[in-house]
Amino acid sequence: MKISVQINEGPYQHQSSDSAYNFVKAALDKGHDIVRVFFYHDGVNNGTRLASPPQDDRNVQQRWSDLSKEHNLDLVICVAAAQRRGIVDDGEAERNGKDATNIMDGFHISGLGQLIEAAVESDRLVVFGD
Amino acid sequence: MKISVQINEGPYQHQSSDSAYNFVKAALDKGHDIVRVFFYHDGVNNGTRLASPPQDDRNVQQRWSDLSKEHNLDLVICVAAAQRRGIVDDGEAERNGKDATNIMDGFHISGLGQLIEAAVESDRLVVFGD
Amino acid sequence: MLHIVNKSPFEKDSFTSCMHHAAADSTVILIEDGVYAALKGSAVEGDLSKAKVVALSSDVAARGIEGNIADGVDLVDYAGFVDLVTDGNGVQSWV
Amino acid sequence: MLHIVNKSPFEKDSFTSCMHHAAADSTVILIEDGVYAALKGSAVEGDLSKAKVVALSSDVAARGIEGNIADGVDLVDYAGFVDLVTDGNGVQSWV
Amino acid sequence: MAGEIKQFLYVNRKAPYGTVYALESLEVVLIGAAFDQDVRLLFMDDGVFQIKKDQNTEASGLKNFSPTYNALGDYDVNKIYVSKESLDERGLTQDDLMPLVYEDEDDDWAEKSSIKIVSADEIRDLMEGSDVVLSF
Amino acid sequence: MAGEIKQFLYVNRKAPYGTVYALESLEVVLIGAAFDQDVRLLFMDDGVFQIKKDQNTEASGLKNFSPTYNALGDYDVNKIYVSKESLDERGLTQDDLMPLVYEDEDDDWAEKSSIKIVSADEIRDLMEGSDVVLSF
Repeated sequence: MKISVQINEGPYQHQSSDSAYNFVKAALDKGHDIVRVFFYHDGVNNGTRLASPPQDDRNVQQRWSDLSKEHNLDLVICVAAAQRRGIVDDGEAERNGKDATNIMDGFHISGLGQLIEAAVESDRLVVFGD
Repeated sequence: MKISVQINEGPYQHQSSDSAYNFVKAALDKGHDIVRVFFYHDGVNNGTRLASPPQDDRNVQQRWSDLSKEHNLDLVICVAAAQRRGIVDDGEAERNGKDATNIMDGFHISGLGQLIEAAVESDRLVVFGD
Repeated sequence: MLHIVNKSPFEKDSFTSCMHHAAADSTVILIEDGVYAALKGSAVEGDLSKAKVVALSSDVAARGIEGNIADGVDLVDYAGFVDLVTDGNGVQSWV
Repeated sequence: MLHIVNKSPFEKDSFTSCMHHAAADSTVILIEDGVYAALKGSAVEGDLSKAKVVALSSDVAARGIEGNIADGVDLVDYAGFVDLVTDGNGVQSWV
Repeated sequence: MAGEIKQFLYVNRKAPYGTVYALESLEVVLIGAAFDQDVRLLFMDDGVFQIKKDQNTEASGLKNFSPTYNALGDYDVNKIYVSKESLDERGLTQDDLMPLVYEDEDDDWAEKSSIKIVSADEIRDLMEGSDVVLSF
Repeated sequence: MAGEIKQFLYVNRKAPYGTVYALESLEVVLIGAAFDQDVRLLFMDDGVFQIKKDQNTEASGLKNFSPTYNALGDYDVNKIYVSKESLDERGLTQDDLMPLVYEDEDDDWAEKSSIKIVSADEIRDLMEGSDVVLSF
């Protein structure tokens, strides 16, 4: 079955990113097709490569990147939400005159239409939030 | 009177940073001494210089930086919380092998002891959170 | 319809609102802090009979309440969570 | 003691818990979504008599409820909020 | 999938300003209106506060996005449901809400109210009849 | 200010794991223990879940930080108050909590419980008697 996932909260502060990650892994294990993982609201903060969480804890941001490579996952960060919160790729840095980027490998920034499209094209959209 | 402020949430997602900013401005206007503004939990995300919020909205992150310059405010970001979430200055980038920084001018990263010290040295500690 | 509740019923209104609006033949899965709604002898235990309620086993274990779960609430793992999402005719999160 | 409540009493438990635990001679200031606790004719209006309750005027105005505030709840601006913090003997946020 | 029309339901349960969900949910609705789907908006629990009239953010420094709800009719988003129980619990009536309207092209562009006050049973039916539920 | 002893009260009202506040609050308590202040911890509302016994995060992938509460006694943090009403409402008793203890240096290092179950009135007095209230 085609499934998309929306994540509304950032890493660590809320469990939503952890829950979504475990859910996506279990869905992949069952052979389902994950159409897209859409990061909205503070969820965009999952896409930073600048975090260094404690060694004895999970690395929420890195796990998504790794899972994306392993399963060719489409991890989309909402551009409007990212601009408010400071998640930046090369294109955004150039457009907005920023001197650095912080996006993690495997994530890409795109528009809200990607969320609607995922909802239309998937059999299920599962929202993880606060 | 000596006042310190703690902010537990990031910009835009919650109003806490807005409320704290308005409170600090009003306290300064009344001649009170703001000992420290301590950014904890997702509050550390107020300290990024990479955001580009919409032109018709307030710039939450930039406002803190500007207020800090105007009043020589001590804006402290908790290092442990910042490491989980990816707020990085030059020292943290070097220590953790990161290829970029995103901290905003006027903020600095330090330990949790700065929160306790502020609480001890201030007459009031006001917490703004979720 | 599968309803997902992720907040404690003592802290937020999502569980109460969900149980008030869910169809009697729907399933409610409690995840994250939502699993506290499954506590035996709690002030909200009466709501559990309004629909079929299950709780995510890993979140129940994390919170140490495996021995405190009300009768009639089944535990499912993430694979079971996925099955509940793909079964039935839709899913709604009470965020 | 000044108590600060910033969440809607319909969504979260902080207002109810605050009013249950605050001393009768303390002041409670409603800010952010907490101002909804001051609504006239709401299901929680009865709690307003348990302590002195004020609401932050800018948050009341933002939410368009200036005409819906219960009798006895005074509005203060941020300058008044600062005065409430520095008066009295301490401050507690019900985050 | 092209051409398939799905029943979208946006469930708005959160107050505006205290958190960003109401604002960023509205941004989704506006973008989503460009897709040819059947869109319904439900305001329940604290979500009913999103369409309270008289919002004025001047003194707060926040952005007042409430006028945008008035534009929903122009985007063909005109099925707006509001929980009666949620209004009652908050001491509100429909008179406290913004008068959201649309022009009915099937009725000589007559201006009609987009708002329908609904019971808990009607909310249940709305949810059960949806293909996609977006929760904010 | 040097030498002044303040009454610190940590008010813990949130459940663990669903949000990070409990974990990061505990980090503040541990750092704060190095300052010579009078420290009290209050667990009320969903905060009582923080010290529920038998926490096991293995299957969730989360970090189990509950063992750290056992170390509080070693940091001279041994005034731990728990709301009776909050336990009751959740169907819990003190037997459901971790047996947090400390060694009393004034009583030949006898092991004693750090936990005191308190009423709403006692919570009111705790709050009113505090110089600094840190809320998580």
